[in-house]
Amino acid sequence: MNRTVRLGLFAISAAGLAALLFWSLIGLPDFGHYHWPYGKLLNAVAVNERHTTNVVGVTVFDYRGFDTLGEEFILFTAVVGVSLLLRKDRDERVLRDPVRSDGVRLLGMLTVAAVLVLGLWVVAFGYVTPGGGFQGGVVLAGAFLLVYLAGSYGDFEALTPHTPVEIAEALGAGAFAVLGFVGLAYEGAYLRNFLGIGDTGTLYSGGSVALLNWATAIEVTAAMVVLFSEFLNVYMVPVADWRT
Amino acid sequence: MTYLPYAVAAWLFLVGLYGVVSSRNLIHLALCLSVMQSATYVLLLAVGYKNKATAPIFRGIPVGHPAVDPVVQALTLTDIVVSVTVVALILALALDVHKQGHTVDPDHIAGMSG
Amino acid sequence: MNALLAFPVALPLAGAAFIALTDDSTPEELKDIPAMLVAAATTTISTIILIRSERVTLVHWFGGWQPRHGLAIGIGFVAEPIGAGMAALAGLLVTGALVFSWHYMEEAPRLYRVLMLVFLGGMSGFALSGDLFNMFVWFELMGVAAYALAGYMVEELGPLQGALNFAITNSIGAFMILFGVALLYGRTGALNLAQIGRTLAGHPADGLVIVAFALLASGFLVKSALVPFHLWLADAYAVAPAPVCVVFAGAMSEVGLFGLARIYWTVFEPSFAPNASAVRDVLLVVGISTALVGAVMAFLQRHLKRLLAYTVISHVGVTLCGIALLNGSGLAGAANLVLSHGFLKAGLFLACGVLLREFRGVDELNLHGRGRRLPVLGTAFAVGAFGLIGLPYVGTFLGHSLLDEGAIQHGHAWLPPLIMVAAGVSTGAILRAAARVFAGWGPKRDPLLTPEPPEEPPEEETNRVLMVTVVVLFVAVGICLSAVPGLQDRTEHAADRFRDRHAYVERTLFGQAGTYGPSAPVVLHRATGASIGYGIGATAIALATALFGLFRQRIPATIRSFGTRTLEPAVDGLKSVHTGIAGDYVMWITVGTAVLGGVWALTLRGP
Amino acid sequence: MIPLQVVILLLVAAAGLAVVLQRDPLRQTVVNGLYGLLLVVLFMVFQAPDVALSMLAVGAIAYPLVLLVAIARVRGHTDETTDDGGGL
Repeated sequence: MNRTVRLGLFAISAAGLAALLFWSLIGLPDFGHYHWPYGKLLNAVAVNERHTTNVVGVTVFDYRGFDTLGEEFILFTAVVGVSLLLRKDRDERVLRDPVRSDGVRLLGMLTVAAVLVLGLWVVAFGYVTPGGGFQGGVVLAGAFLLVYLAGSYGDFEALTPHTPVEIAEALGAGAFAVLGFVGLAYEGAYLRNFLGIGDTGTLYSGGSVALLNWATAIEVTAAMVVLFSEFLNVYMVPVADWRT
Repeated sequence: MTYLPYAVAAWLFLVGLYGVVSSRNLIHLALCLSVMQSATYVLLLAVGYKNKATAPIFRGIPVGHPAVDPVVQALTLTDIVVSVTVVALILALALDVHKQGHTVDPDHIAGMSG
Repeated sequence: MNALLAFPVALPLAGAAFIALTDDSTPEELKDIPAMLVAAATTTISTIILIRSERVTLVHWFGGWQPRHGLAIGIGFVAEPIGAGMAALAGLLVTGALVFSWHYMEEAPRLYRVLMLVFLGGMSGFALSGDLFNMFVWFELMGVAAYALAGYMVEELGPLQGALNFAITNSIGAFMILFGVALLYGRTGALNLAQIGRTLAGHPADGLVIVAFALLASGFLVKSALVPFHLWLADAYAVAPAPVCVVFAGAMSEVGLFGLARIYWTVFEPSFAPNASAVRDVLLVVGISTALVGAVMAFLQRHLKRLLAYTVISHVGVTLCGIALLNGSGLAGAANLVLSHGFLKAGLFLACGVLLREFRGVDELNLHGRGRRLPVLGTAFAVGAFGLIGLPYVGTFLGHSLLDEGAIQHGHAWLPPLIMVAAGVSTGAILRAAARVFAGWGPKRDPLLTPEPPEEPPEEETNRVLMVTVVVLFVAVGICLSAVPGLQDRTEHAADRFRDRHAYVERTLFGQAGTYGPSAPVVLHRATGASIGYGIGATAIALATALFGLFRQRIPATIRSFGTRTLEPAVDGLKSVHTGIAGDYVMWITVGTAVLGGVWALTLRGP
Repeated sequence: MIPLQVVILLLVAAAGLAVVLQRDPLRQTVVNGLYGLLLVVLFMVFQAPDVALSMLAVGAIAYPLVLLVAIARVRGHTDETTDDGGGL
């Protein structure tokens, strides 16, 4: 089968698929007219029931927290998978690791510090204002990446030694699952809140949402750092060694 | 105009699908998959949108003020994570394929057929 | 609250994290044990859930978020016997695979164990979940683990290509599912299956409902590899490590069909009830074409794992026929087929794993006669193959006979003979390979069979006795299933409950627990004449196919050349579709989805 | 629907097409970054700041890194036979 046949058959069937998709979409309510009870109910009760002000955050970590358990493990598994696929031959060397000038390094360090603070802030207030463990986690991992960009690969590797980061990743993911069991043990339902829900709109709200949020942040940060370091590792192998 | 967001979602889905079918480079293909997946973000957020409503974050806004659906936003967050993982896995596979087969053209990976 | 329901997912996931944490510090000889224990414990719990669910449907609301006035606000697991059985089967296969792979995986064994446990968690979650988006999450988790497992041998191009094709096609299937989920959410504002079905009920099916069903069905059919969505499967299964194939073939493929059945009976059944025959006919055509195409393609392979992969496609096609009948007998037949196929194919794939270790390859022609020194393995392999045919009271017989019964009772008498042919030809292909490898029959060359690049297994001391024992156990269990007294009544009962949408809604949203009477009588029903006939017919076809494959050359030359002239174009055409190129596969997925949706658009509308 | 939403939606649609049609991976990465930013804006006007933040983090940090590494590794080593237009 050559490309012409493939693209021809695709054109015909994609036209059919397009017609079907558009036919289905006119069956949706007009845009801007969401009127279902599910979202309305959560918007109405979540703040009272959990004292958090970000209903998306509390949906992610409480009402539909079980989806998030799956999500955490999707990320965890993908990183394990990438580690498996990009596992190195023992004899591959690391090459070309230019060290940046002192000025760049200083500027870099300041930026790293700023991004770290930003990341922590995004995590911490995740269930009060927009943000949360996932978003903040990616930002935090970005701070470590900056170490490579402004410093060197050696700095990045020294700051994120593989084993401890992998341990942190497994701990974060595992903690989410274990917190679920704590809810089961104390309150009779997996992932059920087992802490006081605190004062509305403060960091002391949401009960175990806060713990799940931080577990997620640790998992995501570590997972992203492992992901970056696996890819950077590939990048650092000399071309001659890469092509077998 | 009230169906434009849905139409954009269908458009992104089909455009991404075309990209996957016609791709000559696995890196390109991975991004086409992410365009396809972004169709679902647009669709999900569009079906949960309410005119003249705020984000479902009640900080400085009284509970009871009209807000858009928080559920679709939670779903989209999960969806984005899935998208990152799919791209990362396909790129990792593409790197391995390149290492062993010296090509990233999905039409030219000389493996198995029949 | 049934706290037990959280465990089949949470336990393997927590276990995976635990192993990722501790594996490096575990003494070498103990490293295999934690994963096995976690898998075994998960299996035990799933089995307890299965047994309990026979009396009453079990429900667990995560986070304790019970429905309010019939409105689901959280995520619930709903366990009835078929879903719980699916989870238990997945657990058993993963446990068996982990036992088999004791010292089998020399590279990155830690990651392998972590991935297998996550894979198990994903499958269990999918089988038990009562929430459409949550099903998608577990579907993706399962997929992500599976892509990486398929590409395990990163030093060879074949596995990488297989894994890529697998990842690309299945991701697109998942996007279709998610698009369908978003459509249904826009229509009903709900993600809980019972809630969606309840909201849709009473309205005639329109474009949105039909297309949502077509997208969801296509997504699940990609995962289960039905024609024309099947092309990726052989590439991926042929090259995955044998213990991984066990779980792929025995559980993952079937999980897609389970998803299709689940959403049909909880969500779409009331909308489509007036035109149910349209759903039935389309799925029957898909199922039987898959069964036949898979069988013929299996016959054309010489790479044993690829051959088995095509028989998996064929079997999935037969199983879909059972579901597609949309009646109790058919569904019960499908459930029994999943069970018996699962064990038998697990045995066969693991036998390939042993061959790979002993002879550094699984090419049928290269192995010609070399299997003679493994008589136990050879016997198990042949017996396992016979179990797949449907001989009276052996192996898959119960599934086949229930399916035949469901077809004949509802006016589809044309179906059983075709299934007989598919089962016969696919088994014939396995028997041919068994005779060639373990008995040295037939010639050492066969230009008909597709050549494959060689596979390079890692060199490692393995425990052959243990491996063969696992093979024998799997085959033995699979063979005996049809003779288990009471299994037929129990699965029929379970199938009726699976299809009872009203009871499902009452139980899930309103907590109305219907208890189900004392367990069905523990008796073994007499086989009907028709099913015995089909079983014997399939056996005859299988033997004829195997002998034809081995001894074609002895057919008089005139007949042979006539046969070659007529069949060769068809065979070449069929082979040429299986290109190994992801772009082609995705094009066929588009074609399949457009055709399914188009046909249903014309036939499912209106009351 | 407000005009801003219409404009952003049309831009997203166009950028999605551009990502697919840009066959050079390095340029595609740039276009994809732009597409990601447009999605961020779209999510903001859809009143989904959480999702926008998530997309921003992913689009600004995660995607570029993995893509650039992959491109750097693959560049210049690809078989020169890729433009023969078929013949499978």
